[in-house]
Order: sequence, then structure tokens, then C-alpha cells
Amino acid sequence: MNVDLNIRIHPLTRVEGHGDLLVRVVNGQLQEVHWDVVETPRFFEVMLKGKHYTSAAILTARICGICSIGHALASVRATERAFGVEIPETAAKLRLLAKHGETLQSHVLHLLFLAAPDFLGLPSVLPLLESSPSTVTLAARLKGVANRLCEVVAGRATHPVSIQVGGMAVFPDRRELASLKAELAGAVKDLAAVAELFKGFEMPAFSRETEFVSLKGEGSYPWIGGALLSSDGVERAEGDYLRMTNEFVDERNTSKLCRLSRESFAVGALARWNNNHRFLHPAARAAAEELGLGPDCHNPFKNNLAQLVESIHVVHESIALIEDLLAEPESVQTMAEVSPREGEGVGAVEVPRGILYHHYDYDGEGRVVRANCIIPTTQNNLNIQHDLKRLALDLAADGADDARMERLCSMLIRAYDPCISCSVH
Amino acid sequence: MACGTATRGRPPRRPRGEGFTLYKTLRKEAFRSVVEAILAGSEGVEPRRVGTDRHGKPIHQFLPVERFEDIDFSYDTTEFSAKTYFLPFRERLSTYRFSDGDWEQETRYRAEPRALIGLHSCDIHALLKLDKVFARDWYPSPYYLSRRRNTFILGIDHDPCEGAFCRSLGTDTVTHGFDLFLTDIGESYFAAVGSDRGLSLIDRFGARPITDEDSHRYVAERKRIAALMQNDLNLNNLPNLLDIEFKSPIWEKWGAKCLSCGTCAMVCPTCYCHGVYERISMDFQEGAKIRQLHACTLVDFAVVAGGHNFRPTPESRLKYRYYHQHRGFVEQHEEPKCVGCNRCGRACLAGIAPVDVIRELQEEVAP
Amino acid sequence: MRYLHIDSPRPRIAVFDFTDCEGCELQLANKEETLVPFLNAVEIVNFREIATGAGEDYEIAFVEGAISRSDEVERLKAIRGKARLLVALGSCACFGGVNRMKNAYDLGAANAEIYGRTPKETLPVRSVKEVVPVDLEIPGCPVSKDEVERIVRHLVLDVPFAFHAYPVCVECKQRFTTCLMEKGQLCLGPIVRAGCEAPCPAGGLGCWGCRGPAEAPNLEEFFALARERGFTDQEINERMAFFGGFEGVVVGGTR
Amino acid sequence: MKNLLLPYEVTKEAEMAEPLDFNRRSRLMNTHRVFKAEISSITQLTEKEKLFHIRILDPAERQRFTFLPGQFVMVEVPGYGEVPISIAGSASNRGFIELCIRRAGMVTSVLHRAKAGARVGLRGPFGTSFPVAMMKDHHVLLIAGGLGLAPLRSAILHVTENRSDFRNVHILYGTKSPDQLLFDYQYEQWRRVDGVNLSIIVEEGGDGWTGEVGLVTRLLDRIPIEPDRTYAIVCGPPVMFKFVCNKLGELGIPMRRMFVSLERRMHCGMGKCCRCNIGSTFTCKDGPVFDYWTAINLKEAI
Repeated sequence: MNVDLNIRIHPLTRVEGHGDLLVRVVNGQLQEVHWDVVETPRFFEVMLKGKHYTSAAILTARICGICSIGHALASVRATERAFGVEIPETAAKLRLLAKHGETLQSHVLHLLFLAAPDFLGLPSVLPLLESSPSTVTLAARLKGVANRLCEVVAGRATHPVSIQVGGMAVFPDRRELASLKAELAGAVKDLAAVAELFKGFEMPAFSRETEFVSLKGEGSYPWIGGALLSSDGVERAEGDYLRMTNEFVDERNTSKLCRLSRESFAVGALARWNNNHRFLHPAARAAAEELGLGPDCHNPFKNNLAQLVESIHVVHESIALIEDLLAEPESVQTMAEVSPREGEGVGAVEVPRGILYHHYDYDGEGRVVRANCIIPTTQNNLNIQHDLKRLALDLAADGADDARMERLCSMLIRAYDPCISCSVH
Repeated sequence: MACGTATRGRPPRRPRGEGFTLYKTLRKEAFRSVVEAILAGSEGVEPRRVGTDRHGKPIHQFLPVERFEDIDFSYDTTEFSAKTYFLPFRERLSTYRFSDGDWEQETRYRAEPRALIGLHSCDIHALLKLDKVFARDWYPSPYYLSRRRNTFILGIDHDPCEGAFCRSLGTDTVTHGFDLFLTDIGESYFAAVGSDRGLSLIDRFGARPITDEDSHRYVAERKRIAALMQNDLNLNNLPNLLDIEFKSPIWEKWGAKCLSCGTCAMVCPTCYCHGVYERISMDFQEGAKIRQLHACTLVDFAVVAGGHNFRPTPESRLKYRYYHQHRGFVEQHEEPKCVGCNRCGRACLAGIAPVDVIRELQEEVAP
Repeated sequence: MRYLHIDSPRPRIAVFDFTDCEGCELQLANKEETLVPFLNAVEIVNFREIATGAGEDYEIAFVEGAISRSDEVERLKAIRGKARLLVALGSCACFGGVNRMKNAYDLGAANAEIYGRTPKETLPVRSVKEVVPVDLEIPGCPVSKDEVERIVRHLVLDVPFAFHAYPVCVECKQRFTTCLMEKGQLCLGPIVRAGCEAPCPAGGLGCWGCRGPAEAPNLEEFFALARERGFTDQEINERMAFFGGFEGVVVGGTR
Repeated sequence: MKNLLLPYEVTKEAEMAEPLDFNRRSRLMNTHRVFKAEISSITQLTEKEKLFHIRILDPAERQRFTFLPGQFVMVEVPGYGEVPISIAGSASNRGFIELCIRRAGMVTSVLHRAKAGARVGLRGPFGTSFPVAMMKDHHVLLIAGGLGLAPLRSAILHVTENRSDFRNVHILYGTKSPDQLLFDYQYEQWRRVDGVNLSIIVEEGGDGWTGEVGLVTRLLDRIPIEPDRTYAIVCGPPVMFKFVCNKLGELGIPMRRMFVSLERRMHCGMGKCCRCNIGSTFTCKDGPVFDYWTAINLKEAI
């Protein structure tokens, strides 16, 4: 078949930030396929220079409006490791709870508002307001619980306020925690309905052998800090993140790019699933089986399913965490003493789209000398390109038309749930 | 005098609890049972320690408490007053439901039973002053009355609070406006009973008629507390003084310090100035008429439609605040609005304390 | 919506973003309890973050983000040309936001540090109104959805909107937040415009001023009392410069 | 502590049984209940001012609503807010209430877009009134500047309807420019009332204006005044009534017999919110009509 395709999407919609997709096929031969990140650079790492440690997390949260809690957590962790601060155990629980709130919020937003329209053949979630208002209500309810969880624990859903160097500035209102626990029980049911919905969606049959990088689970599904692990067998300490990412700059992108053992690697829900699925809550594992998500999955479209499975996991774990927290005495400490000192520290956190690193060098006054942030989407960008190339080749060989090529290529990028503003910080 | 009973079309003139007070004694061991009996039947609001300030002193608030252990009766002054339980910061006055160009108005002012436990006498005086505005003046407010009538008040006597000048305003003791008021006289509490519900409550826990000895002890305790009072501000000449000093440079000086942040009025137990605004719901099906506390020190307090501001300077607004507290309210209700708790003075970041402002005003005229 | 015998059609709105984190746009999809009526109140013709399909026939454009590249300037001018009403959404659009701090650094050196030998285009950060005329500014980092909802209702009904003139302190008092200055923290609350409902102090963080100055703030007294409490001019200036809302305001004469 | 007293509740029936005692100690408890009313007609007076005819829908409530010249009502536009508006119509008219409203803030701009048939709410009437009873058998000076004609009109209508109660009647009205003159279509009618003198003056005449030019105080020069038998009502911005009242004072009229109407932003109308306070006086219940002696003694009034 001699097909000519010329697809230019500028910019791709239903993703966070600006990226362009270009696919050119002449006579059935793939000529060009590009995924270019054209987001405006903001130079956060430069702006961090000279900043006092108390403002680092407030500034870096602004890298991203969707995963601001993740940025704040990575930031305070880097600083605490630089200063040698041990945070109280209760603070660690609260941080994980805030993290879960963000993961749930972000995953639900992606699954139902951004990805689901593709499977339903709609341009966005908005037409559903008319055709299936109950789906929108369900999505809004789930996102609402997630956002309230963030608000109660971190003070705000976007750009948190209680996550501070040394721990958590306040212990949440107990009555609100208790009512959240009840709401989360409702979310378990709502997520079951989402799983039903996704069971009906056809995941494109596509697979490409990929290296997956995540935090290494040790006893539990990992979210905040710990060793770094690749499915190709590379294992490094948190502080050794640079050798896990190998960032470089190219001409076309304002985002940097990363690689490890192969031409590219992937991070995110699917990577975490592949590397750590055995630590998931039984309910999440059962849902994975129902959804047809098996171990060692190399179909990037199934990142959607991994997100859904993780959502179920975090809801169950949040309920348990709240029970724990409610048992804490009134006088419980949530902040440790902090005294700045010269030194450097790295904080690695599994944010919704994958592993996020913040790295700061401090002077003796507690001011940043040098900063580096490596974002999940930065790590995924090259892998998206390689996946796209393979997908476009497959589709061209299959004689796909413009519409199909455009739809599946867009879906593939969206499946990564890229956070493009983030990747260009 | 018996308390008025509500009859259709004729609201009682006086809120509950006012009028005759009788005295009893209550054994200290019974106190916990009394409090727990109250908490069992209604929401309880009590002084609770919420943190420490930058000088290491504890900060207290009146907050809902479920357990007796969490109440801290040894508090000095709470950061915020208890007025919020009668005049909430924001309150829905009416709801309008829209339908096809028309609307229906709905107004509700039912209040759930609540108990305020551990109020000091100045805060009870504050309620008596609010009563004058919202319960006994023209157009009694049903919103206020329903809360006032459904709130059980248990007051306690205490050593003078730091910086307070309640004695100058006669609010260091109180004779009515509560259900029960307790003074520590050693083995037991000397209980002033202000209502039938207060009486039947302590009677259930073994309250006894007072003896002469109880009275002596009570008088001695009052004397002890009075001797600890530090501020000796005399406020008799203040209303007159405020008229005369309306153009004093003192206002310029303090006005320059005022942040116009409204904190003084927000923490004040008697400030009731408010604004009324309306909101339409997001589905455009409903409109809400809302009362929100405002403050005379806020920049837009005296702005009229069209944009003119009758009090454009911090100086004019601060002056008005003192004028209303100590001159205007006196004209309306024969007493100052201030109870001397000094919450405004404590909370003011700029350090504008009424004692200092008033002293300066008084010194300005003294030769 | 038909009320007072006035018909109010759903306004056609578009949402665009520039140099930003897209957090303000995200707020438009938040506050779930009223999300469905919110989306029904307007007709969204262009909103890249959540919808495919880019209509050009919008009346009201919400613009998020600061302006820091030449293509952004062009894009913004084109939007201004089409929109009847241009609304700056969030502190970046209103003041330049945190991005504005970039202007304090040498951009060439910054570029070299981040991108090495392949520098990317970047301009000094500007707010939206520094590039095109703006009809309405909604400050906040992020914006308060409640406030956005109110503004949208006013836009639907075509009546003027007024922001609170008073500072954040009022809203802290409203939610019983103990004053953070009293607890020894620096807080810009007394000089910053209210309307956010003061979530930061309640969460244990002093106000950083993302909404910009309140009406007629008493800066002089604020600086004096902050100094008295031991905060340095550098701290106060850094705080005020953080979101760009206090552009040109400096304590102590140096920056 | 269960079974505490339930709040006192008022039904509409109970409320109707009470006398509506304007601005005296009212026992009305449902303080925010409004009379539902319909805008029956709207007249554009000037670019910024419209005259609304408003009819209370319930016939019994309509019958019950009476007011005195100079009082105001709170006009409720559900969902938008309430604004205090002086009644511009005749107190003898039980059919509808006339309100002259300038487009100034949010609520008034909504009202300006409303169409006839729209439903609004009314609370009131509130406030003090012009001393029409005391004015009986006296000469009457009715002086307005700008929008001040709106509250003054209720007094003008009272005087013209009860012409025999008063001696000489002079109406003096001044605005900035001719296009700001309110109720111009009624001047002829007022002039025709036996013994009523109406004078109009504008500050800037412009093309086509053949009438007088200058400040309203100028009109006073030509009027024979018998100071000890005259009452004056002066409505307008403070700067205007200050000049007028000073002039009247020079002519020998006692301050106690000059009346002015003050403007402040009332939120409640019931002396609770303090927004309209002047010094220690509530404009909404101690005013808006004050005699000039009281007005000049209000701190910060003028």
C-alpha cells in the first residue's frame, strides 16, 4: 500500500504543557516522526540560587501545578538530607498521605478527564456532561476526595503549604481526617466503577521492549526516597541519581532528555508496576488481574491501567494511614529542629508520572548554591519518541489512514500522561 | 423575675438568664460531672490551649471540646473572643430560590443547643452588650436571639488577665447574663445561678444553700482578686473627651501606625459591625443573602455606592473605632461598648493598645 | 439563565497558557462539588489542557502565565485581537509570578548553565498587562476557584466585580488561625489582598503575598514591626519579590 | 442540655397582625423578610437615572405598606444585593412605589438592565421623614441639587397634593447641566398648581439652554422670605446643602427649621451594621432626614 500521511499537531491537547507531534509518511514509508517539547523554559534551577532553604520548596512547587506536592516533597527531602534532619515519624506518615492524595488526584484527572475521551471517541470530557453526566459526577467525586485529602493534610491541593523542611507544619484537623476516611471508603466503590469502565476500553495492541526505572520497593510499594532500580538490573543509591538519568540537551526540545542502559527508558506508573507490583495492596493486585495488566508489561498504553491499579492501592493505604494518625496523641510532634549547614542532598520521590529528583547544594547560611531538578517527563521524552517511531512504523505498514495514525499517536503520548511544563522548568 | 415565655407575636424583651440571681455552693469533685453532663447533651465550647506564642506563652481559643481533659480553665485570655458562637463571621440570612424569572425567599434561624463553659466575666458582659444591640434594641435579631437562647453559659472567676482593664469598665464582676457562674472558695465553688436550667443542673450534683462562712470566703476571694488588678484607668471623662479631642494630633500618630487589618474588631468580643452581600449559586438556581462581619478599621468600611469613601484615612477609621466604643455606644446604651479585655491591644501587630491611646488622650487635656 | 427578565447567554470562553505551571487552569477543573454547573455556565471553545478542538470564536479569554518568549508575545496579541474581554488568570499573568525572579539573573549565563551549548530563546519575564491591555486580573498562586466562580458568574450576568479591598488578616481571624507573626514567623498577611480565605497561615506558612498588595497597605508600619520582630530587610524584600506583586516596593533602599 | 428553648418564630400571619411601626420600636422579628414586588414600569429620566414604578404583589401587604415623605426602602435584588433608595413618589399613592435610581454600583446596574415585569423585594420603609405635619401653615422652601430631587419629590408631591395646608411654596432646583435635570416632564404640572413657584438653574447651560445659569443659591436672592414662618428642605450633595443652609441662615431661618437628607451606605437599615454611622448616629434610623442643627453637630457629617 502506498500511503502518504502528513500529521502535524501543534500543540497536542489534553496533556499538561506544550508539545508538538509530527508524523510524515510517503509512499507507505515512514519519513519522519517527532515528539518535540516546545514549552517555554523558566530556569528554576537558576532562580533557586541564593534562595533560603525555607523558600526552596515553595518555589519548586511552582514547577508544576499538577504535581506540586511531589515537588515540595522532593525539595524538602533534598534539604533535610543536606542538613542531616530526621523528620518525626508522624510527619512521614502525613507526607505519604499527602502524596497519596496527589497521586489519586492526578491519576483520576488523567484517566477520566484526559484519556477516557480517546477511548470513547470524544474530543474531551465536556460532551459527557450531556451524554453521560454520571461519569462526570463520578470523576468529580473521586477527584474531590483526592483534593480534599491534599487540602486537609498539606493545607492546599495545588502548591501545598504545610510541607516544610523538618516535617509537617501542622497536624490536620482530626474531625476532617475522620470524615475523609469515610469518603475514601466511598472512593473504593467509585474506583471499582472506573475499573468497570476501563475494562470495556480496548487497549491498543502494541509492545516495545523497554527499560523501566523506579524507586526500589523494600517491604512496601515505594513512594518517597530509597534506592533506585532499573528493570535492566541497574541499582543505585538515591544520591547517585545522576548516573541513573544521564541528562543531555538536543536542538529541537526545550526539555532535556535522559537515557540509561539502552536508547531510552521509561518511568511512571507502569515502571513502578513492573518493578514493584508485588508490594501492592491485594485489592489493587486483584484489580490488575481483572483489567488484564500482567507483570513485565511493555505496552505503554497500559500505563493507564497501571495508574488505575495504583489509585486503588493508594486509597486503601490512605485509609490505613488515617487510622494510624487518628490514634496519635494530641501532643504529637510533627516538626523536627532544623539547623542549616553546608552540604548537599538529593531527594527522590515517585510522583504520578514517575521518579522525580531534587538536588541542592547549600552554603553554611542555608542558602542554595547550586540546584538540579530532574523531572519524570524529561526521563520519558526520549522513550516516547522511540515508542512513537515504532508505533508509526507499525501503523504505516498496516496501511493506517491519517485519522487512525493521528489518534493512536496522540493516545500513545497521552498514555504517558506527560507533564510538559514540568519537564521544561 | 421569671423568664418570659415565647408567645406568638410577642417576643420577650429580655434574653434568658437575666434578672434574679441566686447563690449555692458546689463541691469541687462534682464540677467534672457537671461539665460532663453538659457535654453529653450539647456541643461544648471551652477554652483550649492551641500553641505558644513567640515569647513562649500559651495561646488559648474557645473551641469545641469533647473531653473534659482537653479543657484548660487556667487560661489568661483567649486570642479570639466567644462572640463567633453568637455572631458568626459569616452567616446566611436568607435564601432565594429562583424559578423562571420569579423567586421565593426562605429564612431560617434555628440554632442547635450549645454550651459555653469557662467564660470570664468580661466575656459575659460582652454578651450583655450584644444583647442590647441585637435583642433589646429596635428590630431584635432572630438569628442572634436563637443562638443566645440556646446557649448555656457557665462562667468562672479568675485572677486578673495581663493587660486587661476590665475593672475600669466594671466588667470584672458579673451578676447576670449566665446560667451558672463559679468562684473558687477553697473546698467548693461559690455558684451564682442565673437560670432555672442552671439551678436544676447543679442541684442534680448536690449543690447546697450557702452558709455565712461561704459568703465570707467568697467576699475574701473577691477582695484578693480585686487587689491583683493593675490597671487603674479612669474612663469617666472619656465620652466627653472624645468629642473635644476629635481633631487631636493623637489620632494622626496612632493612625499612622494602624495597618487597617481589622484584627482589633475581629478579636473584639463586642464588635458587631458587618456587611451584607449576596451570592448566586454556580447553577444560578439560588441566591444567598449573607451577613459577614466587617471592621470599621478596614479601608472600605465607609465606601458608598459610586466609590466615595467617607473615611479614607487610617486615622479617621481608628478614631471612629474609639468614638463608637466609648462615645457613640454610650449615647445609645448608657455604657461603653468596650469590656476592657485588651484582646485588641494584644492582637494588634502595630502595638496600638487602648490603654495607651486613652491615657494619651487624657494627658493631652491635662495641663 | 433568565432573571429579572434579562436573558444571559452562556459566554464563549477560551483558556490559554504561557510561561507557567498550569496550576491555575487546573483550578478550573477543581472544586468538584460545583464543577458540573461551572462547566455548564459557560461554553468552552478552546481549552488545550482538557479538550481537543480549538475554536476561535471566543468572547472571553482567560490567559494564564507570564510572557517570556517572542512567540508568546505574538500569540498573546492574536488572542487580544479576538477576545472581547481578556482576563489575566493567576499571579504569573498578573505580576509575572515566581518567573519574575528570573529577571534578577543574567539570562545568557542562565541559559548556558541549563542548556550548555544549545541555548534556548528566552526574554525577560513580563506580566500580561505589560504586553497587551488587560480587562480583569485574578491574582493568586494558584487562583482561588471560589473567586473564579464568582467572577464567572459576574461575567455571565454582565455585572461589575469587586475584589476585597482588605488584607488577609481578616480571613485568618475568620478561620481562627493564630497569628503567625505572634508565633514568630514572617507573614505578609497585613499588606496582602484577601480573597484566598487564608489557607497558608492555617497550614502553618506565613503569607508570601501571591495576591499582591491590599488596597492602601500601610507598608511603612509593616516594615517597622517586621524589623522590630527581628526580620531582616533582605528577608522582607525576598518575600515581597517572590510573586512579583510588590514590584517596585523595597524596604531599606537596596535590593 | 437538651430541650433548650426553641428560637422564636414569626409567621407571616402573626407579622401582619402587628402594626407596621416605621422605625419606632418594631417588634417585627423576621427582620430580613421582604415584600415581593414587581417592577410595573420603568422610565428613563437621564442617561444615569431611571424611575421605577414598583408594586407590592400581595394586596394585603400593599395596603399595609405606608410611608412618610423622606423615608427610604431597601430594594432587594435577590442574588445581587440590597440597596437603600429614597422613595420619590407620593405617600398617598397606595398602588405603587416610585423609586428614582442612579446607576452607581453593582445592584443598581443590574436594576438598570431589568425589564418591566421583573420581581424584586422591598424592606422598609426605614428612617426619619420630612416634618410635613410641623410645616403646616408655614411658607415652604423645597430646594434640591442633582439627584437630591428624588427624595425631595416625595415632599413636593405632598405639598402640591395638600396645597391648602401651606402658605408660599417655592421649589428651587439646580443641576450641573440641562441633561441632568430629573423629572423635567413634570415641571409644567407643578408650576400649574396654584401658588407653587418652581425655579430651575444649571451650572453650565450650553447650546439651546434658555433658562438660568448659576448655583442654586442664586435663586434664593429673588425670593421674599419671611424667616420666622418658613420651613426649608434641602436635598443634595453635602457641599450643596452646606452652602444653601448657610445662605438660609443668613436670611434668618433657624437651623432647626432647615432639613437635610444625608447619604450613607446602609447595609441593614435597622441600626445594626454600623456602616452608615456618622460619629455615633445611625443614618438609617436616626436619619436620613436631620434638621440642620443636628446635622452640623454630627461628627464628620459634612
